[in-house]
Amino acid sequence: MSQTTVIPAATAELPTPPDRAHFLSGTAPRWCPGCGCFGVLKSLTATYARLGVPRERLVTISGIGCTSRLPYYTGTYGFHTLHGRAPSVALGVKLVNPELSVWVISGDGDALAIGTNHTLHLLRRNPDIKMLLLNNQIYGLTKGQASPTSPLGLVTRSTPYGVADAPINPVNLALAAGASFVARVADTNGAMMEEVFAAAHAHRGVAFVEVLLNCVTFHDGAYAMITDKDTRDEYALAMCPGQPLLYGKQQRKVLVADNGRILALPLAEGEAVPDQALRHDPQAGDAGLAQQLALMGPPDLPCALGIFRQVQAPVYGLDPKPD
Amino acid sequence: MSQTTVIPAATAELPTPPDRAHFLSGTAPRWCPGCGCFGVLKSLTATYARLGVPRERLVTISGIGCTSRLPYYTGTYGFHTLHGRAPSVALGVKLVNPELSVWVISGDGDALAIGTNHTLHLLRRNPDIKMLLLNNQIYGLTKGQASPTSPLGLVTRSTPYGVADAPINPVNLALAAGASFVARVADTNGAMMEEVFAAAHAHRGVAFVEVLLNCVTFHDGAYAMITDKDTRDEYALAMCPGQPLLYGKQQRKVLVADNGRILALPLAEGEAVPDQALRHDPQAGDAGLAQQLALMGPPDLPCALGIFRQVQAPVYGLDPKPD
Amino acid sequence: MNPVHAAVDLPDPDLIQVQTLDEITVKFAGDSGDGIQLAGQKFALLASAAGETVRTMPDYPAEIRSPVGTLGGVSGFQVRTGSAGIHTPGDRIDLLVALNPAALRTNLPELKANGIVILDESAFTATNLAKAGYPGNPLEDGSLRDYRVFPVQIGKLTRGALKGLALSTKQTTRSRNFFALGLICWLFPRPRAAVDEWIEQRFAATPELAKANHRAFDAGWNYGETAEYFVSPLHVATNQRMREAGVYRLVTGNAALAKGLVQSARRAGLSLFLGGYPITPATEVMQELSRYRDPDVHMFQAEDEIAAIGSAIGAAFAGALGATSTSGPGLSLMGEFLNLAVIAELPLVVIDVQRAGPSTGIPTKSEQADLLQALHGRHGESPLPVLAAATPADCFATVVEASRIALRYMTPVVVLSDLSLASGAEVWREPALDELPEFTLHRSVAAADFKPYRRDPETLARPWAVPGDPGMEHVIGGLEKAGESGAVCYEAENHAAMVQLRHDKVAGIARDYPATAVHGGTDACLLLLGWGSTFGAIREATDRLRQRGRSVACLHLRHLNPLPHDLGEALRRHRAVLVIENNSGQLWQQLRAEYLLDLQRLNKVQGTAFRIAEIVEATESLLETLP
Amino acid sequence: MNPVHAAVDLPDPDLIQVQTLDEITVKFAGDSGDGIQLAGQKFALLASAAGETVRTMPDYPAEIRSPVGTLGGVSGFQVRTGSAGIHTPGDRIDLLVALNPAALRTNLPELKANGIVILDESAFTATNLAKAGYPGNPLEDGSLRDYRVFPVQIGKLTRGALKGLALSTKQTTRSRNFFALGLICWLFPRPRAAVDEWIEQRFAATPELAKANHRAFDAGWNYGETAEYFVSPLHVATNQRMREAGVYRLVTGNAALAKGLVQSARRAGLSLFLGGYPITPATEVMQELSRYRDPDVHMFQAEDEIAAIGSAIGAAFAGALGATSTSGPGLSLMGEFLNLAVIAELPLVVIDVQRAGPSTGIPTKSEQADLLQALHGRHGESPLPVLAAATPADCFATVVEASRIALRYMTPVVVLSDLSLASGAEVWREPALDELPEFTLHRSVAAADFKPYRRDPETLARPWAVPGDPGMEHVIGGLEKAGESGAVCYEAENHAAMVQLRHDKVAGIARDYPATAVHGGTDACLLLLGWGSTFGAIREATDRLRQRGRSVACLHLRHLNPLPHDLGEALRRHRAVLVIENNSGQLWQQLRAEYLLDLQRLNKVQGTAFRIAEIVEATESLLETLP
Ligand SMILES: Cc1ncc(C[n+]2csc(CCOP(=O)(O)OP(=O)(O)O)c2C)c(N)n1
Ligand SMILES: Cc1ncc(C[n+]2csc(CCOP(=O)(O)OP(=O)(O)O)c2C)c(N)n1
Ligand code: SF4
Ligand code: SF4
Ligand SMILES: [Mg+2]
Ligand SMILES: [Mg+2]
Repeated sequence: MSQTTVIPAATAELPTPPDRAHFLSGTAPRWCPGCGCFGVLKSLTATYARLGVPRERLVTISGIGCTSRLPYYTGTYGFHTLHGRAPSVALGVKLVNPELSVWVISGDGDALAIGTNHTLHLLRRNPDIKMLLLNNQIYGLTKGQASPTSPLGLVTRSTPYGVADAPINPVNLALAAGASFVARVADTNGAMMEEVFAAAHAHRGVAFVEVLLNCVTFHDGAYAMITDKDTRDEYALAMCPGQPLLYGKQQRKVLVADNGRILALPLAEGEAVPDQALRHDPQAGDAGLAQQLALMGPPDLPCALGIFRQVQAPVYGLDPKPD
Repeated sequence: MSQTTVIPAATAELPTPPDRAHFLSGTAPRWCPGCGCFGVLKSLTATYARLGVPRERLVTISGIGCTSRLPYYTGTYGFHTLHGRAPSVALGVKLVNPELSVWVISGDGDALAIGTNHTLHLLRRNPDIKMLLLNNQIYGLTKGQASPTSPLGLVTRSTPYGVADAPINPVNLALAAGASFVARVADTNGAMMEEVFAAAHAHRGVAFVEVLLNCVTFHDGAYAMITDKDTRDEYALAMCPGQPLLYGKQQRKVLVADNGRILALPLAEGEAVPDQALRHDPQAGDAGLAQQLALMGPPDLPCALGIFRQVQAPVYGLDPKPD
Repeated sequence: MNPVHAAVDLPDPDLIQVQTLDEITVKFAGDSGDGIQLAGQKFALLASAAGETVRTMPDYPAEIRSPVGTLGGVSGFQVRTGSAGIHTPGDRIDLLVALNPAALRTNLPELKANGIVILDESAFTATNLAKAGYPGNPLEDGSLRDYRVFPVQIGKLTRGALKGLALSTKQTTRSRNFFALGLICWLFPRPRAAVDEWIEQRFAATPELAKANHRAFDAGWNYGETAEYFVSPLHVATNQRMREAGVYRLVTGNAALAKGLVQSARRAGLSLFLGGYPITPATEVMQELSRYRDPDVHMFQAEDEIAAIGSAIGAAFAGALGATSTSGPGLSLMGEFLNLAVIAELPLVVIDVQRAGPSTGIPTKSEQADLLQALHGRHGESPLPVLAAATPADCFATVVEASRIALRYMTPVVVLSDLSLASGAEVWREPALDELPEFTLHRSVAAADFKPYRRDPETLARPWAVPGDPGMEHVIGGLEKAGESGAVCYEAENHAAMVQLRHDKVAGIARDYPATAVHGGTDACLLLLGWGSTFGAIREATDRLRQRGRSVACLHLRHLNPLPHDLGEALRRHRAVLVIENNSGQLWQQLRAEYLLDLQRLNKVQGTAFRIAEIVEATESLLETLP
Repeated sequence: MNPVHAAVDLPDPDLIQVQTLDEITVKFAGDSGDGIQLAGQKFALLASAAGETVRTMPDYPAEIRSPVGTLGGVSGFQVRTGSAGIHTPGDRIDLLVALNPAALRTNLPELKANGIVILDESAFTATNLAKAGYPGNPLEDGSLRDYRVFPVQIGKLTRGALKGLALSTKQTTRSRNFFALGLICWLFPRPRAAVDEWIEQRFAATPELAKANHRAFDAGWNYGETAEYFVSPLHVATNQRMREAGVYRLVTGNAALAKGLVQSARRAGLSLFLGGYPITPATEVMQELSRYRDPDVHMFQAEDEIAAIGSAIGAAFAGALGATSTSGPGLSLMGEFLNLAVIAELPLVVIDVQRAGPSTGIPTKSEQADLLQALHGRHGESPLPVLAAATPADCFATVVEASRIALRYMTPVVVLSDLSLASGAEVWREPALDELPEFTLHRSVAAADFKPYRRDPETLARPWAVPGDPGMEHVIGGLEKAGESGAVCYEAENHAAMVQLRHDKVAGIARDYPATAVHGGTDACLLLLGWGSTFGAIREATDRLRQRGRSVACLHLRHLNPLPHDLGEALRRHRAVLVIENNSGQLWQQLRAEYLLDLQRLNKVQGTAFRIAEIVEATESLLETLP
């Protein structure tokens, strides 16, 4: 343990059981009414309350953007750093004091435009840090320019004739970077957020969670097909480890692989799940299939939600150096 | 066409047929004797000579590193820019003059440490630019520190106790970034280099070619298993579009997929290639399988060489903007 | 024409029948959803169409969307209009239009004593008063007694006027802005045809909204005519100079920067390439350029500021006019690439729209504190020219001058603007292309014996041979180069010579400057010296002080590096020099080092521009202490 | 002890029997594969073991591996040793050991007139002469007549001595370095036991190589004794001060920087965290730290310089001493993050080992041209302390002082070193931990009423509560902060106050400095002023000039920002001040702005350090012009 770290024998009093309010700072959030960030703040602080980690050992670190304002609203230690650079700062924090639970909050511009380099190397190194990417497919704080996740053709303030370059798929990229825990959740599903955030915390190593986030002001409805009540059965697939990949009304569609390609197979009434159905395995030997699942999305295939990958790997800064 | 671009009606005299020397500057290369860069220079200039593009329309742009010295030795226009930043400069060049043939030369530190951000976004945008990543798994110019592609455990000047973080797989990452042409070649195979470089040029859109490069001084033999005469049959697999993925002595091993995982199947004497053998398809609907192939390598599986992916996509700066 | 205009008190409209005012400062204020910016802009455009000189300044809430009715959500738009001599958006407000209590509370401190407030009485509900933090109702508790307050039931009257239209409550409420605009346009008579026309165009697809806006505007106008409040309209004096032929527009600093880049490239016969990355308050420059469909105007939104400037350098290498626009944090990231442009000697315009620093600082406040960074923010000996724009429209001229220098001297140039220029606006006639200065290019034509670092003897510029030019293939880069050949060279004497050469080349730029012109005479006792957006306040302060008989002159620098050859001499002519800056004294420090003169300084680092009155006051005190 | 030593001519060994020299400058040179660095280092260590003062300077080829025998492949190692008064690695060479023609040709210009050359005659083959570009054989054409040349068949003699050992030709050839070392160690008698011991250790696993090196060394030594060339050994005077107890080592500037960081953190009771990214000539700092197995010494190789400093800032936030080391191009990338450390007020040491710029420049040449960048390379008003190291060993003391300031004032500090310090070395006794100054920390203990920006009244430092400390949870960041609470604050007056406060805090650091001490007396007519690696040359030049009766003194600055309170006064005491820098006058410019003094300057921007003689000469000329 580092000499600098003051972990007092008796930590500050924790209300028993700690409630979410204990992990809020009391500063009123300044997001637009209806912004998806409110839901994330709620689920994150609810998760904090469940972890059993005293408030002073939690560190919430962000870059710059609407989403990066989040640390101000938590009651933990926090650092609102520079645009794109939160992963670097977080790594410094964690390496000198491995007892801290370090959470990076980032936006799609923050993590995948200016900060791509740091995001990728954080994931590659596998420190025990949790990173949430709040992906609203737009630059919110600067008032609506295209981001690297904006879909082709989107008209924004910086692309009056539509976005001309293909978007990044954050989950696929995180998997390519070798991240040991990768998940995707939607801002509308508080229960799944809490569950996945808690699993991320429990995971020993880096955890990357993409949150599909709605920006009501500059890109409203970006994920409507995936989150709206009417369409989500068709376009959202919640993955369960060990289970076949089922979705659709009454889970009557299943994914199969065909010479490396993924296809959706409708099941006839009463038909059992066929043998060749793909089974979800977050611990597969390599991330190849997870990468294929990450690429799926409306209108042809459903968007996969949940944990794509969760494997054990040497943890940077914790496990002994190879010798 | 841009007003600035002076494409003379009659271009400078080309020797017919142009030979490689015409594409050399005459400056004597300063790499260590035996460095893999010599082979790349040879194949690249030989390719230049085959393209039918006059010398003045070729632009060779690099970052900083041993490998990035290459432009000084070509007879084309060249720009030895900053560490990690060649893709940005190249994009500016290409966007204002689409008639130029623009080649980026980069090292593993250059493209995948300090320059990861630019590399990824170049690949994502799909401009008609060709990028060679000369991957020697080490920082050569600064005399032997670990790079993001250095294997786990490697002892270098900056990792006296061995590299502690898992390496990046450049081909997998390029595929995750959505690159429309992705290939891998070895510095020892001049013929394959020329073939792949020419295919990269012919491809309309971005092309990313990883060159497995031997640094004799600081990381000699990094690819010995893949390139040595004795072992290469077992550890190198040359992919052919439409064909099953065969390798081994007399091509008697074949790759098959099993619930998303890739396995090697030895063929008995005289046994035909089974139906479930994976066939190489660089134009597959998604890059998932290509990503799995990219991850293969000794000692369990062979390292795949050749073109992983080649698909048509809107070309940034050439194809009309969406409207 | 009236050369000097002191700020005049607004006449009491109850007493005076018809009056021509030299100038007036009006502020529209309300919630950020109230359409305040639009009303303000339209008013400014109408004033300018009437031939007045106009300066405007918006006032956005810091958050994207604060709760409706709160202090955090107040949006404002200030318009100062009048005859010549208008150089700032106005120190204080003559007439405030407040659409809710929060707007009143936020802006009251800026209102002149005895100033006019027109407010929407229907919005002064208990809820809204509470949201604005008013303990009681200021309309009733006498706290507004120092002002002339005209409560109008704008909300109610608008609702009435719009009755029968198929509109949501939100749409009806939103139309209050045009009621207010109509009322103000009656008060300062404006040719309303332009408004009608604009409404038709804008709402062609939504006729119901068009009707709503027409009706609201009419209702406001008619209210002015009918109500007993105002005896008659007021006239504002017109700047006759503005009647020259040409298209006039209300232009913000950022729009003028974008325009300036496009026109410079066109004048030079080049493509323009701007690599950018969004950042407040510079984003509009790239956004403006993204609208061009001209294939010779490239706007590339990069993944970060490093790639933005890198792509611009690539474009310059390939023969375009390269440019990038950013603010302080972005400039801090560009140092390494700027240095490459210095040693590679490529023409590049780097625009820094300054905001309050250091670090993320206050992104929505203005400051002039990036000067030292622009001058010195690169490792090694790395000289480059630095220019600053003085007014929103001057952003155009400054960028043209920067482009001229970049191309003539083959060098990167930094242009400093700031947030107050970026979002402020003034009326401006765009010059025709052939009114711009001529551009010298160093494009090489002869291939024989080509040397990429052989210099033009006069400017010391190197030739600009670009990919595509046959017979001149060469490689450039960041390593030190041999004198003529440009080959990589590590020799001691060559390095010293190249360092000197790069210095001399930049120093030589000052030869092109016009003679330094002091406003108010070279015999004044005190010289007020400024650069950038302080121009208007310094100029008007000087004029006011001279009217009062003070021996004061002023001088404004566009070229901050190299400094004008005759500047030292100019400074020494005055008994004292006061350097006025929105920073802690950055130019002041440079001038001390350059001229060894014990200059005075006046600094304000509060995120806001100087008021004219602040400068007047500080100058008066200084004059008293002078021997 | 001899306080002042003029450079002495080497006695002709043919004539003199026994002689004690004040000092001697020896250079070993050969191909980069010849083991030159090793031979030179061993010689330096032996000299230092003998109690002499030692300064060394290596000379690497620019390319990683140039073809054998070419000029590009020459490697050199210069050792200057003697009694006190040795402050540089030597202007010129007294004795050159050249293992091939290229080494002779490259280094001959540096040899003193009448200097000694010992060369390997067996290497002067036609092929090698051609590779070195010699038209004929210099041993035969009389071109060496101004030197005393001793051709020795080193190659042949080594081969002979090693006969019978199981060695490759390459290994045999490589052993020539120990032959040369043996010969030189006989000439300047050294306790050779240390060499024997070292060989045993180093080659424990390869006894055949151990034997080879022993034999080669012996052969060289014996050759000296036997051959008729040298009548007797020469003795170099000893610096008795060095005999104090303690461990002495030959330390490079980079090693001293790394050591300084480790010891500072230990002294303060903190972890050390250095985030780095390889770059010449700073890489060794991070490499040194990577060797520590101490869990409280963290070296993190980041993906770039931005991440390097970012991680160090994170570490500082978490309670460690944060540090990063880089060179100019890296510093240019760190501006934005340095600014965050300024506003977040975190303790951070940023080391810039300068090289020749601008841009990539000349990575293997030295320069002092990053000073202005260190002072001003950030947007907004962003003051921070800047220190510079004067000698390789002083790098340790400077980093300790920087760490002390960083922790006491809660601020980032920039430390400037340069390539000549980084690779040069001197003999140095490492101080024990308790010999270091005491460190003040602002670690908060009391949680009650904790405010993250409530300041220590004396230093104005804010408290350092770190994650893990209960009851003091707070959020910091780059936005402007409210006075005490540190909450985000956009208020005008608060911003002005915070800008002033950050300025005052840094300005206050000067209170801690010792009084400015001029070497040579405050009554001298001319003061030579320098900073950084020019120390040795300025100091020795001053001593030489004073010996000649010139009225000269010198003053060397460690603290470049804030400047010492008494500096202005100190400067004004002298008739003239000459500011000497390896740049175009960066400190000179700062001092002009600060003190309004018309200072003289002497600049050299050639990638190499000043020679003592250059300063002596320039000073003499200046003295002549002084009234
Ligand atoms: C160096 C730098 N460049 C640019 C900016 C301006 N900026 C602030 S936030 C942002 C992008 C925000 O997008 P995202 O990360 O997606 O966050 P969101 O606001 O959408 O949550 C930008 C460009 C900055 N603060 N710093
Ligand atoms: C901003 C910056 N940081 C660091 C360096 C130092 N540097 C030069 S090349 C290099 C890495 C070289 O590695 P790689 O890109 O793999 O090229 P190689 O030499 O192996 O071909 C580094 C760190 C630099 N030139 N600029
Ligand atoms: S702009 Fe979008 S992301 Fe930002 S606060 Fe508003 S809704 Fe949320
Ligand atoms: S160090 Fe390695 S990469 Fe560099 S030139 Fe030598 S062999 Fe090639
Ligand atoms: Mg976003
Ligand atoms: Mg490499």
